[in-house]
Amino acid sequence: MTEKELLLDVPVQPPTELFLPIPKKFLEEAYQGDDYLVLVGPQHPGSGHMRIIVRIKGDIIVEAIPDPGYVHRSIEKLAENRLYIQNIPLLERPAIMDTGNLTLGYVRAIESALDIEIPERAKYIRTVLAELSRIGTHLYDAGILAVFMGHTTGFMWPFALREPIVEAITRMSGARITASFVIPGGIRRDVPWNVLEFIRKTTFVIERRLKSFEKIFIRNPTVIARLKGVGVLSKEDAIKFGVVGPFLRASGVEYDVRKVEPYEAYEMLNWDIPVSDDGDSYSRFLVRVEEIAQSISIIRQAVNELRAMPEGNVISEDILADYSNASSDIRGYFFKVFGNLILPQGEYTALTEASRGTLLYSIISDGESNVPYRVRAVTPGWYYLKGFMEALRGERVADLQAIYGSFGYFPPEADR
Amino acid sequence: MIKIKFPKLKTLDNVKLHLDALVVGAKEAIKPGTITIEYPRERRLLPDSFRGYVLFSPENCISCFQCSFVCPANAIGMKLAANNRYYPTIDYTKCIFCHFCVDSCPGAALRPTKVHDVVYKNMNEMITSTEEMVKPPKIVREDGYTVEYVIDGVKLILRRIKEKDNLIPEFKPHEKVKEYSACVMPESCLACGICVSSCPSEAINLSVKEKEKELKIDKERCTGCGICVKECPVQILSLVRE
Amino acid sequence: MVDLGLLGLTMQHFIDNMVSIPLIQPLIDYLLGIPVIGFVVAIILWRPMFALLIFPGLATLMTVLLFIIWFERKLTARIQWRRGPLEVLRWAEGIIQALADGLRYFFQEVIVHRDAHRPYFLQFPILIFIPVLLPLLFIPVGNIVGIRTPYALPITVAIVSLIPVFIVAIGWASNSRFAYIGTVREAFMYFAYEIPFILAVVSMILVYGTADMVTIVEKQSIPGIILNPIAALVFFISTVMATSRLPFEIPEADQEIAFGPFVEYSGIMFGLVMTIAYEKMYILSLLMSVLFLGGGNGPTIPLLGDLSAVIWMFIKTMVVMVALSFLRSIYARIRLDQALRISWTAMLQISLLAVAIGVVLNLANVV
Amino acid sequence: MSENVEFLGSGIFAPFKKWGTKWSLWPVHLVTACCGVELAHAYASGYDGERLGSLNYGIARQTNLIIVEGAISRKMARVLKITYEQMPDPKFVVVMGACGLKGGLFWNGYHMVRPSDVVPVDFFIPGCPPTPESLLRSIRALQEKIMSGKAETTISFDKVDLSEIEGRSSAARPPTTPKFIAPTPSIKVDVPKDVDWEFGKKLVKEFEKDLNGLYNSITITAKNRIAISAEKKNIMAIANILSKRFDHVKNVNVIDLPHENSFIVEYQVSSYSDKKLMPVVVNIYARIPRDNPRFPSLVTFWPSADYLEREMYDLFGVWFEGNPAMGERFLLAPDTPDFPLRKDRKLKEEEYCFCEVRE
Repeated sequence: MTEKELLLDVPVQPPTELFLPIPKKFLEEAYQGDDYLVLVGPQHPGSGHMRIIVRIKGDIIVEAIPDPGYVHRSIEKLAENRLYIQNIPLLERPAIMDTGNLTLGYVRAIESALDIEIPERAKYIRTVLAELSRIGTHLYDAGILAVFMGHTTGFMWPFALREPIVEAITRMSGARITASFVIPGGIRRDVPWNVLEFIRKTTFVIERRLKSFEKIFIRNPTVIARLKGVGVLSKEDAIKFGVVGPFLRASGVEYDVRKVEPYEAYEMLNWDIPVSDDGDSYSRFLVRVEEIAQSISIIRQAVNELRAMPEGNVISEDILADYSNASSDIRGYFFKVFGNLILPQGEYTALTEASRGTLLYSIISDGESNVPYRVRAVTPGWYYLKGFMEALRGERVADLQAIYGSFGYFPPEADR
Repeated sequence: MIKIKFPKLKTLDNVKLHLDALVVGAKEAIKPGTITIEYPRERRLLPDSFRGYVLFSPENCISCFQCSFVCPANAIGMKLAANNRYYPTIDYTKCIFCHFCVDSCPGAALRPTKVHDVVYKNMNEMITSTEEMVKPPKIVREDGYTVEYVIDGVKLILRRIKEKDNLIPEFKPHEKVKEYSACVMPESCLACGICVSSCPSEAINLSVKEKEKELKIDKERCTGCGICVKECPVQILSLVRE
Repeated sequence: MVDLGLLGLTMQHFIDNMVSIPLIQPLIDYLLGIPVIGFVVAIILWRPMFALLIFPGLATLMTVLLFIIWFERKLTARIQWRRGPLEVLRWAEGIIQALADGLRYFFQEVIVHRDAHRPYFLQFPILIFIPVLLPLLFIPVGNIVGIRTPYALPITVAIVSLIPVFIVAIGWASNSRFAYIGTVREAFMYFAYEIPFILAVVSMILVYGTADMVTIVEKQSIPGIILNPIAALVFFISTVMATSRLPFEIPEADQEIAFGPFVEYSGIMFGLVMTIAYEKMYILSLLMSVLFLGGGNGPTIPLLGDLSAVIWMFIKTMVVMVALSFLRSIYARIRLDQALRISWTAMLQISLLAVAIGVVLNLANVV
Repeated sequence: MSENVEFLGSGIFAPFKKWGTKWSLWPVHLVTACCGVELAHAYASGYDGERLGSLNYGIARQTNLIIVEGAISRKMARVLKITYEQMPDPKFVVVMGACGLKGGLFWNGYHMVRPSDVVPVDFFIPGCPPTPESLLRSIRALQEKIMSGKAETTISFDKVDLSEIEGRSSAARPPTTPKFIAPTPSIKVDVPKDVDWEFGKKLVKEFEKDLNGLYNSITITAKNRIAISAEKKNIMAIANILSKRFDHVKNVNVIDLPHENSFIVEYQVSSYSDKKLMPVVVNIYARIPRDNPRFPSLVTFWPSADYLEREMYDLFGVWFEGNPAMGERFLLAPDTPDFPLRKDRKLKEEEYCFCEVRE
C-alpha cells in the first residue's frame, strides 16, 4: 500500500442521494411488505447526533438499525499522534459532562503502566470529582429522558441542579465542564478547603431539590406509564449483548467496576450498588436515581476524610522526580514533568466505571516513543448500543424516544 | 446491594401521585426557586483560577517553547518578534482553554484571565498575536451586577452585588527553582553548534580550537529553558541545580 | 339617518339592539351623531356584531392568543426556576414576545416542498379558520350573542368536531412520513375524546333541559360544575385531549414525530397552523365557562352595563385556559394506546356516570 | 453583509422585520457534538436564553438560526447542509466551540470538516466548550447585527511594542518537535509481569489444561489481566471453550504493524455471570498478515462483539469472516478514505513555530 496523505475535501453540495447504511435490497423488501421505514435523526427533535433506521409494522418496531458515526472525531487516530499528556483533554472529549471519569480512565491506564502510587489526598479528590461528574451525567440523562417524553420541567430542573455541580467543578479546576484536572500521579493542584466545603454543601442542595423533582418527574404517573414495562432487556440478553453500567444493573447483574476492581478511594468508603430485576426503562432510570443518592453519600464521606488530611501533596513523588516542590500545584513544571513521559513496552488496559458504564482504555506502548503506539477507547455508549437496538425490537414507535432516553445514549461518547 | 423494586400502583396511589405532581407544580408557580442569571445584565462571579483568555508578560518569557509543545490542540505557535526572540501567539480558533500552557510556563509569563464571553465575526481575527496578548483585552460588557452562588444551609442563593467584576485576577507566580544547563559528558561533544544556535538567551558559547572543544554555558544568562538539552543530538546536556 | 332601504334596515335597527355601557354612553351618543362614524359605531356595538368582532370574537381572540402564548411560556418558566421571555419588553415582563415571533414568522419565507399537494397545502391552514371561528357566533355573553338558536350547543359541538378533519387534510397535503403518522394519531385521538366530550355535553343538556346556551346561562344560579362535577371533569380532560396539550400532546409530539401534521410548514403558514390549537382551546374554554361556570353570570357592575357579563365571562375563560396551560409543565406525554385506553375505559365510564347524574337531575327538576 | 441581513433591512417594513427577527431567533435542534451540553445550560434555568426571545425549537422549517454545536464530521456536514437548505430565509448560523472553527482538538482528524466551508457563518465562538455566557453573547451580537446590518467582533486588543525588550542578536534556531516516534517500534502485547495474584495463577493453569495445544503462550500481564497468544486457525476453538466461562467481549482491537507486515487482532473477554471472574480480562490475540487481513468473526460465541468488529473493519479493513455486515461502512462517512487507522495513513503534523528564520 502506498503512503497517502489524508486530505480534507468534503463535498459541500447537498447530496442527491441519501446515504443509508443498509443495502438497497432491504429497502425494497421492506416496502414490498407492509412495513414502513422511518428515519429518526440526526436532525430530529427526539434524537441526538445519530440516525436510527426504524422498520415498523403498524405501530410496532420490527427492527432498528443504527447509523452511528455522526460524531466520530477520530480520537483513536489522533491519540497515536500526540504526547501522552496531550491525550488527556482529547480522551476527555467523548463525554465532556463526565469529565472526572473519562480522564480518570486514561490516567489510570498510564499509572498502571508506570506502577506509581498516588497520594492519599489526590485519591480522595479524584473520587470526589468522579462522583460529581457521575451526578452531573445522571442528571443530564434524566433531563434528556424528560424532554424526550415532552416533560419540559423534567428537563429544566436537572439542568438547574447541574448548575451548582458545574460551579463546584469550576471552583476546583477552573473550567465549567472540561476540567482536565486529573493528571498521571495525581491532580493538577490541591483543592482548598472552602471549595471542598462548597462541594459538600452542594450535595445537600441537590438532595433537597431532588425531592421535589421526584414528585414532579420521577413519580409522575405519566412518566411511570411511559417507562414501566417498556424496552425490557432480560438478564440473559443484557449479558449477551454486553450492556454495561447502570443499564446492566437494571437488568439484575451486580457488576460495578468500582466494586469489582476497586480504584481510587472507593474501597475505603461505604456505599452500595443499586440493582433492579425488571430490566425495563423505568428501572434503568430508577437505578441511576439511586446512584445519585449513593454518589452524594460517597462525596460526603470523602470530603469528611479530606477534612482530616493535611493540605498539600497531591502529586506523586515518583512522577515528579526532581520537581517535588510542585507536589501541591503543578504550575510551572507541567511540561518539564510530563512532556517526555514514556511508558514501558506492553499493553495496559484500565477499566473504569464511568457514569454510563464500563469505560475501557487500552494503551499499547512500544517502550521508546513518547507517544502511544495505539490507544483503544471503548466507551459505555458503544458497548450498550447493541443492547439498546435489541430493546427497541417489538416496542411501539412512540416508545423509541422513551427507550433512547432511558439508556441515556450520548452519541459523541459512543462514536468517539 | 440495594434492590430497587417499584410497587404496583393502585388507582388510589395514582390519584395521590397526580396530586403530588400538581401540588409541587403549584408550589413552584407561587414561590419559584428561580436560579437564572440574567447574563447580559449580570455576570456570574467566577473563581480567580477560571480558565479564560491568556495574558502574556514578555519580560518573564524565556522562549522555551514549552507552551507550544504542550498545547494539545496545537493552538500556540511561537512567532519571531522584532528582537529576535520567539514569543507565543495563540490561535483561539483551536484553543480549548485547558491552560496546559499556563501550567507549563516556567517563567510564569502566561497568566489566566476571566475573559471568556467573546464572539468573532470571522476566523482570521481569532489568531491573537503576541503584541495583543500583553494588555488585558477590552470586551463588550453590558453587566451591572455580579452574581455569586452561595449555599446557605440547604438553600442555593444567588447573591447579587452591584459592581462589575474585575476580569483580570491577581496572579501569584509559582516558586521557581533555579536550574541551568550543563554539559555532563564534554568528551562526547560533536561541536555541532546546535545548542549554540538554538539557545534563546545566547548563554552558550562554543569555542573550537583545533581539537580542543569547549562548551561554555553562562550560568547567569541561562534560563533553564531546556531547549539545548532537548536538541543536543548526542544528549550530553542536562538541567542541573546549584 | 342613513337608510339601507333595500334591506329595510335602518340605523335605528342597530341602535335598538346595542350593547349598553352606561359609563361611556355620552361618548357613544356623541359618536352616533356624526354621520358615517356613527353608523360604524352602531354596527360594531350591535349585539351580534359585537359578539363577532369584539367579544368573544376576533379582537378578544387575537389578544387572548398573544397573551396565552406568552403566559404559558411565562408560567412554565416560573415553575421551571427561570424567567421566560423578558428582554423584548423588560418593564412588562416581555408580554409582547408572541408578537415578535408572529412578525418574524410573517416575514419568513414560506417553503412548499416538492412532494406537497401545493393547493391544499396552502389552502387548508386558512380554511381551517371557518370551523375555528364559527362557534364564536353561538356563544352567549350575557345578552350579547351572535345567533340565538335553541340548537346552539349541538351546532357548536358539531363545528368544533370539524377541526380534526382539516388537520388530517393538512397532514395529507404535507405528504411526509411524520405528517402521516401525526394525522393517523390525530384521527385516533379524535375518536378517543369525541365520545366522552359529547356525553359530557349531553349530560349538561339533560341537566338544564335545553340546548339553548342563553337559557343554559340564565338557568345557572348554581354553576354547572357543582351540579355535575363529573361532567365538568370529563369535559376538562376532553378539552386537554382535543387541544392536544400535555399529557395528550400526541398528534404533535415534537420529540417523536416532529410536530406531526405541521412538520413541513414554515413561515406564516406555520404561524397559522400553530395557533389552531390555541384557538380551539379558547373556544372550548368559552364553552366550558358557559356550561359549567355560569358564563357571564356574576355580580353586575351598573356602570359597565352589558360589559360586566363580558368581564365575568372573560375571567372565567381565562381561569380555564390558565388551568390548561398549567398542565404543560406538570406532565409528560403519554402514548397513543394509553390515551385510547384511558378514554375508552375510564373516561367513557365516568362520562356515562355524568349522563346518569344528568338524567337524575333532569327527572328531579333541580334546575 | 449577508443577503439575509440585507433582506431584513430593505423595504418599508424594515423596522418590523428587524424587530421581529431580533427578538425571535429560534435555534433549530441540530445537535452536532458535545458543545450541546453548554447549549442546554444556556437554554436551561441557569441562564435561560428564552429571556432574549430565543427559543430552542424542533425542526428546521420553523426556525431561523443554526447553532453548530462543535465538531462537524464528514457525515454530519451533509446533514448540516440539508438542514440549512431546509430552513426558510432569513436564517443565521452561529458556530460554537473550537471544533467547529478549525477542528479544535481534532484539527488534524480525518473525519472533520469546517462548518464555515459548508454554510455561511455569522459568528464564531471560541472555547471548548464555550460558556453559556459566550453563547448568549453571540445571540446578543446577532441581534446587534440584525439591527445595524454590520457584524461586530466583541473583543478588541491594545497592541504593545515588544522590540524594546532585550533579545538575541540574531534569530535562534527553532527547536524540533518534542515528539519522538520510534521508527521501528517493537510491539508486544503480552509483556509478563510478576504480580501477587493467586487466583490468576490458578486460572492460567486451568487455561493451559483446557486449551491444550491450541495456544502459543498464556501470560499474566498485570493483576486481573491475562493474555493468550494463539494462531488464527485456533481462535474459533479457543473462543468455543472460553465462551463457556466468559460471557461477553470487552474489546475488539486491531494493532497495525506495518514494519512487521502484520496485524494483531485482540479480543478482550470477561464475565458478568461468574462473580470470581468478573474482574478478569482475558486477551486472546493472534497475528494475521497485513496484505490479506481476514479473521474469523466470534459473533456466534459473543454477540456483543458485533459492532466492535464492524468498527474494526471500518477503521482497519480487517475482514471478520462470518459477520454479516462486513464490507459496509458503519461509523465512517462514505467519502472518508478507506481504513484510516492504518499506520500508513499519515495525519498533518503539528507546527510549533510561525517563523521564517531570518538569516
